[in-house]
Amino acid sequence: MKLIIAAIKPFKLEEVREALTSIGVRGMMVTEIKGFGSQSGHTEIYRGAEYAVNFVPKVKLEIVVSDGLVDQVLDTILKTAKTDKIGDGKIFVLDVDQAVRVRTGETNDDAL
Amino acid sequence: MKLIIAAIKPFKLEEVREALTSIGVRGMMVTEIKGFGSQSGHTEIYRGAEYAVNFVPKVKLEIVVSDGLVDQVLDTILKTAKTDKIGDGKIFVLDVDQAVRVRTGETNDDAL
Amino acid sequence: MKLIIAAIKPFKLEEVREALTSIGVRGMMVTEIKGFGSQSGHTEIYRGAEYAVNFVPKVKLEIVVSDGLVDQVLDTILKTAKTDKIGDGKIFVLDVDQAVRVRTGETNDDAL
Amino acid sequence: MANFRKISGLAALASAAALPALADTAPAVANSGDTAWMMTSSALVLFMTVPGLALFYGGLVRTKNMLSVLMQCTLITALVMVIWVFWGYSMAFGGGPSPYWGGFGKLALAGVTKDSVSGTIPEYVFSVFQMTFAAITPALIIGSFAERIKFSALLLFIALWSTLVYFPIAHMVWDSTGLFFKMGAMDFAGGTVVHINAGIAAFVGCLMIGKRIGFGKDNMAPHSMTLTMVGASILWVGWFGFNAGSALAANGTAGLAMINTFVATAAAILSWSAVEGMARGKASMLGAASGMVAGLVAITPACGFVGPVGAVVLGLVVSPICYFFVTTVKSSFGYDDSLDVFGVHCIGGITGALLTGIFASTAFGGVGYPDGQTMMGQEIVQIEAVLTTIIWSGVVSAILYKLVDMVLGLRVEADAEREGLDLSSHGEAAYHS
Amino acid sequence: MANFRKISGLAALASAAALPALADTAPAVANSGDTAWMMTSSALVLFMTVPGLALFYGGLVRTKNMLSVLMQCTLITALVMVIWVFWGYSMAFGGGPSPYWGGFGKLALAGVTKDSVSGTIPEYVFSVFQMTFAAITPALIIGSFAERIKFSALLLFIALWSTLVYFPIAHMVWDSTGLFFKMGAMDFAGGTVVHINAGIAAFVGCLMIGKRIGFGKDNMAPHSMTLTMVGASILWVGWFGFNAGSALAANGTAGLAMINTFVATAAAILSWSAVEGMARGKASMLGAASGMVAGLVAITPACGFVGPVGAVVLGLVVSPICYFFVTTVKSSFGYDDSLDVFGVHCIGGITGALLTGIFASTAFGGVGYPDGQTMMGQEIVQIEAVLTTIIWSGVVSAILYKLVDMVLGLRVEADAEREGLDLSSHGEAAYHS
Amino acid sequence: MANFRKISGLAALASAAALPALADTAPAVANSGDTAWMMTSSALVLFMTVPGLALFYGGLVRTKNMLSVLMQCTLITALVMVIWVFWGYSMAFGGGPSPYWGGFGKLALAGVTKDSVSGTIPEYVFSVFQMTFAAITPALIIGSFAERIKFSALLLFIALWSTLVYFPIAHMVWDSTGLFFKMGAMDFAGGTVVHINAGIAAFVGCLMIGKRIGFGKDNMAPHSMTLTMVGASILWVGWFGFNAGSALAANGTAGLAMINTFVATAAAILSWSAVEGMARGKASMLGAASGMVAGLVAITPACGFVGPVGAVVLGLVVSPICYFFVTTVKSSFGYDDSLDVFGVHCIGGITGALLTGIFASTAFGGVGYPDGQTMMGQEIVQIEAVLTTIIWSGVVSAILYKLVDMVLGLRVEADAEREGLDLSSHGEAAYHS
Ligand SMILES: Nc1ncnc2c1ncn2[C@@H]1O[C@H](COP(=O)(O)OP(=O)(O)O)[C@@H](O)[C@H]1O
Ligand SMILES: Nc1ncnc2c1ncn2[C@@H]1O[C@H](COP(=O)(O)OP(=O)(O)O)[C@@H](O)[C@H]1O
Ligand SMILES: Nc1ncnc2c1ncn2[C@@H]1O[C@H](COP(=O)(O)OP(=O)(O)O)[C@@H](O)[C@H]1O
Repeated sequence: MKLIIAAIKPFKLEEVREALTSIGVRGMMVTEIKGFGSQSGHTEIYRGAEYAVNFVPKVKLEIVVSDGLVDQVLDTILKTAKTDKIGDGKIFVLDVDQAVRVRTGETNDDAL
Repeated sequence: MKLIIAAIKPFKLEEVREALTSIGVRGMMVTEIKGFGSQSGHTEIYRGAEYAVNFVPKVKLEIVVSDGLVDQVLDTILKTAKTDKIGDGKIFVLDVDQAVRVRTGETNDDAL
Repeated sequence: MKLIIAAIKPFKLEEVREALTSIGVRGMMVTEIKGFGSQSGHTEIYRGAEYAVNFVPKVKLEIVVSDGLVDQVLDTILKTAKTDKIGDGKIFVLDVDQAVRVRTGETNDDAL
Repeated sequence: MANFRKISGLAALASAAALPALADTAPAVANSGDTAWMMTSSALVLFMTVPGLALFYGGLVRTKNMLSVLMQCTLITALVMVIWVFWGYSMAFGGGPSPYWGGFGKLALAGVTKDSVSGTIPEYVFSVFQMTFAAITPALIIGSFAERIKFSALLLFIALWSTLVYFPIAHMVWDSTGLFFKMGAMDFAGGTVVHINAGIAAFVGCLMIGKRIGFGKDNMAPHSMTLTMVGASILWVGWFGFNAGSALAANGTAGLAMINTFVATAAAILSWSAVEGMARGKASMLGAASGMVAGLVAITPACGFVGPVGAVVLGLVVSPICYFFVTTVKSSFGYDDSLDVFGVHCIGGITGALLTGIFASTAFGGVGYPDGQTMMGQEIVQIEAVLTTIIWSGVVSAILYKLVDMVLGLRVEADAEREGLDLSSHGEAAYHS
Repeated sequence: MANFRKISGLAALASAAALPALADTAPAVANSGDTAWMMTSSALVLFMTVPGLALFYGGLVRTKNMLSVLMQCTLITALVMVIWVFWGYSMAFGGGPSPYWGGFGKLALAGVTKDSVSGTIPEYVFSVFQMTFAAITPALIIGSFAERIKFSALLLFIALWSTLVYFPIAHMVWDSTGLFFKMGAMDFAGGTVVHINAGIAAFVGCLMIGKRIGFGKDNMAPHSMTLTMVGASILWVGWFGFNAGSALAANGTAGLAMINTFVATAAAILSWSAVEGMARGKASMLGAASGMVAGLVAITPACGFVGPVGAVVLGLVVSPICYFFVTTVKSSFGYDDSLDVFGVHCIGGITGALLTGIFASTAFGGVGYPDGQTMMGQEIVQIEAVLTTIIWSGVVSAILYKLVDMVLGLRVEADAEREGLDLSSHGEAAYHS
Repeated sequence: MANFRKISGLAALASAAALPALADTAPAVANSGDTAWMMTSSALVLFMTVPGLALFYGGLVRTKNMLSVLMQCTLITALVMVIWVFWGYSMAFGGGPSPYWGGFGKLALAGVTKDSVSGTIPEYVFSVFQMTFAAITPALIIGSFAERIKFSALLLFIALWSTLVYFPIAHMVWDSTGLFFKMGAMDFAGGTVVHINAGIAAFVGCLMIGKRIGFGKDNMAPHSMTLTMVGASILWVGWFGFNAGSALAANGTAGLAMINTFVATAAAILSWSAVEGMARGKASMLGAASGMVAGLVAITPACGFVGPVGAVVLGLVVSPICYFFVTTVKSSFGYDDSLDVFGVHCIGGITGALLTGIFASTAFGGVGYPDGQTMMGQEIVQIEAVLTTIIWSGVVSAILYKLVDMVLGLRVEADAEREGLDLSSHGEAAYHS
């Protein structure tokens, strides 16, 4: 199994989730994060005090899938999250040792 | 060392944290996330506009423990987070290369 | 490539980010988390109801870097995030299989 | 309200002096200044309820139950106002001779026109002012069983409670044929009819409905102390309509009620904060807000009768008493009065009612007692009024809770409670990012 | 406002009676009670706009557009008030003989001093009261195209719209030489000039500006239903200034307007919640808040003419109608009236205007029609006034939108809309943690 | 307030005319309309402080310090009100002959009863109205050293400051035996005594307490611009009580003060937004809110003396001046006046005080000067009053800060500051999810 971590633009979340569901992904964890990268942030000025906000709002997806599904998931995210503008995001893949479903105690691929 | 990632129901957090403490876990990172899985979300209607909220509030625990503690941690989470209802959550285990404690510079098992 | 996960004190975020940028880190994901560790929380009392808040606000950084940069990143975080007080945080290093940049499809080190 | 006139003949002097001849010879015409003040006061009492009380209570619950509190306050207000027009006003002030209720003479405001005058103000304005009291009182109750009550059951309970508890007691206190009025009970702006009345109904309610799931274990800290502070402040501002408005005129008595409502509250804020500072080393915003409300509650019956220094003392005294109830007493007995309606409104109201009988003495700078009455005698009257209210409201409320429980069920399912009432009862969430 | 006097001679009775002799023999002096009430009313109407309306609308948009809504309400208020001083007051109430506008006789408030009196109040107070109406009306419009309008374009549009639509229609309705006034249209507090007028301009606006990006697809749930409820409550409280203030005096008519504003609103809250309860099984806070506003809108033209029971019926009726428009009609036609200005203000206003003509009948407890007028005759007048307003406001608004679009562009860039107007138009964020 | 009467004999005309004969022959009786307005005004000024000012300031600090700001406003209000009853009223208006203070004749409100009358209103109402001014003025100060002051030290400082600075200066300005009053200084509603006075004390405070940790480095953006806007709006609404209430009657002068308070503020909103639009391309909500407050501050001394067009000009002028101070001047000198009390209240107050002397001229549509006074002469008086206030308040404040620092320490520990005052000083958090 692999853990796929993807940072994407927030307004793409629904689209990506739907696309992933349609290829058989059955679960994920979604976190609102502040992204730092080549996409620059913005400046806010409050009565003369200037604050450079270097972070850009992003959404992080964490998805554990069986090895066989990894490429398809990558493809799907690449296609749906893309706007061709800077800041579209990154995807990382890590190895997962074990997975367990709390409710049933099922493990590994059965738990996904 | 292993990184244990668990998505659980928010109201179980305190119970799980206590149980883990009692078996010797000394640290963790807790994040509020939106979970997607077989547990379905809900629908909100605002003056006729219907919004399907597909995500369910969950809490994600990230715990790094020495290899010897992994099974006990899994067991403990499985036991305490369980309500036997859909959406109880998942646990994933990943391998960790290194760990360092910022304050002292201690590394690996000493850092946990 | 490695994924470096660091839990640090929130008010150190800007300093750490700047220091990392200066050694060539070009991206990261930042999440506000609740940390649990040896640093103790606080107690709030509301009209006689006492709530022990066991969690301390922390910021979690997730940074994927090429293998060559790992040590430098660790050093930099260790130096800048340190206040010598309890709760300064932890750093964990995990192995990353793949990385992809959504916008361009570039992979691995090119994607970082 | 009106009853301060009878009691001493002092209170209404200033305003009465303004139109003595007129009153007998010409048809009564409303005084524009008094009318202006009473319309302002009526708007202020609505402001107390929505959004004042709604925010004060709403800030204290968890995020997932915020809208349920706002909805309960809003719908109770709406429901009681419509009831008021049809039978509430009549049952309280319908002009009937009974000491217990006003009869059905003014159902649907029969006979009231824009030329009807009550005292020196249009009767519509009098009716509206009283209506706002009828709306806020039951809304106070919800705090004790917040986060677990079933919405439909609440509305049914309130419709019954207003009819069988509030209107009769309002009649007893404020109508010149009313029981307490005739006894000479001093309750300037409604310490008994509003605060003790709602407070005891709330207490019975939280006992009968039971504790929240997770009570004493989960973190149930207020989701927004900011909103609670805003709500408390709005209560304070609106309370001038409540208290000074109860003079039913813009005169010296209203001015006295106003200064007392300022300074008793200020004193109660200080003393709650001081007690907290001593007990736990820090004064909290919730403490200050609680002191604010406790002070307002305590000065309510007293505001037109005591002097400003007496009001300060009253304020200083009430906070420690309420503090003791919401901390020590509540935790010893273990009932789950979620937002401390009993500890603040009932106990604060009783404190105020009893001290009114003392500080009203001219010896303490008050306006004095009705002719022939002594401090001791007045205290007995005060106690009688308090006890009667507690018993009437307590018993009838218990019966009504039982009844509603049998018909609809008082409490939501455990899962709905855990998910939060906003989603489970109202299908929406208070906040989205 | 002023026109209720002419219509029946009834409304102003109480206040007029107070100074008949004086009025002829001595220079007019303001009545302190009426002045007190009208100053209070003016402050209340400002309160309705900032923060009332701003919060009601602001809570309904997404976080990223919160400040844009607050800014639009604030700057429109500021802009219209300055315009009012220079030419608005004169165009509406300048004393000219035209049925369509007031002329330039009072540009920059020429001739008005602190001793000038209008009716029983200082002319400054009359001018201020009217000014607050002029400010809130255009602010109502922004709800229909919230989350996408260009800020500079909006301000230009509003400056033109106030001048060419609001001031003339205000003159027509409330000045004794005005078109509708002479026709005998019954519009106590501005159902046509405020709500229908703004509602139709809003409708045209959202059609011409187009839908929001992601409309019907993205989750556009209100970012804070709490703030929306607070805003709606403030609207209710402030609306007493609006409606009862429109009596221009603190008298029985004001009292009637006040009780109606209470109970029609209460009834509309109940009926919106009931409809929702039946349609989707749950009553929502947004529903109750919508019912609140719908009830307030509907009672606005009627409040000084109908009786309290008529007001309750009016309130019960208006909510289902508006509900039908904001749900079924809007989704059938697919226009993106973001915050339902058309469905609530225009439709609610029309409902109120037409039912005023019916419930004003003494048969239904109302104050009756002008001498010689029948219910049918009055209804025709009401319809004429409504249609004239819809056409005038609709057509001129369309032209002005087009004009502003050509000059400045009405809409922000897609990226700016996606990022949110707070950052892209105002360079700040509403919340930081 | 009271002093406008003496200055020109113009201002009080309308109200005075109403009861000339009466005043000499019969015992004074309060006028119900004036009383209604002054009670409303008093409630409005409390509303300005809690929750108005508390939210305006609270929204501007970081989440972790929110409750500390709310607590400081609340406890200062409570503390000053209790002090007011015991010695404040007497020190300011005790009837003593000194130009510097009122003596001890009315300690604990000795001799004041509900039949006492001051002008045309009950003395209790006069006292209450003045009390609300005494409460808001010190609360203004806290903005300059927000996020780092020690709570106990603040309360001690305020108790001393009110006693040694506020009460004396209030006496000088508003009592007929007062220094500035006799000089003929024109300060209708308290530009000197409230805004310059608090502004300079705040300035001295932030210099003596020092900068916040992280100042100029950390992101200290407002945690809720929404709440700041709500607070500013409430300030505007409440300010009608402050300004129009300072006429102490519901008459034409109050009407003048009211219209000026509307339009100067509107103009200042526009000009601040315009300056920002030119300087950074975008108008921000914080800018509009700042302009709102700056306009209100500037019109405060002028509102009963200048005409509406003069008020608009005053509003247009004040914002760019304050903008220059809160941006350029503050950053050049590098002091940490957290919420710009100096830049907005002190500078705005000085601008208003000086321009009052000019725009009061009948040549500019104002009510004119006291008999025999010229514009130049008046300006000199204005400058004297401003300078005396700055020196008195500045010097005494500095001494008091020093004293309190020695006794209790003015500032919290660095760790407590970093954790936030809510947890470290009050043991609670503003928000929980
Ligand atoms: N090395 C990295 N490690 C972790 N996250 C990264 C890294 N680089 C980028 N990210 C995430 O991806 C997001 C998009 O990256 P950015 O460099 O802004 O745009 P692009 O991928 O189009 O070049 C960032 O906001 C950040 O959240
Ligand atoms: N494949 C997955 N990858 C990551 N997280 C998952 C995955 N599947 C489920 N989760 C997380 O676990 C939570 C519970 O899963 P769900 O499928 O709803 O219930 P259950 O585990 O009882 O079948 C989800 O809300 C999600 O946060
Ligand atoms: N075993 C662990 N797994 C994951 N996160 C940890 C672990 N131990 C500590 N942390 C994180 O590091 C933070 C600091 O740790 P703590 O034990 O409080 O202080 P210190 O590192 O100075 O001993 C914690 O708040 C938590 O977020």
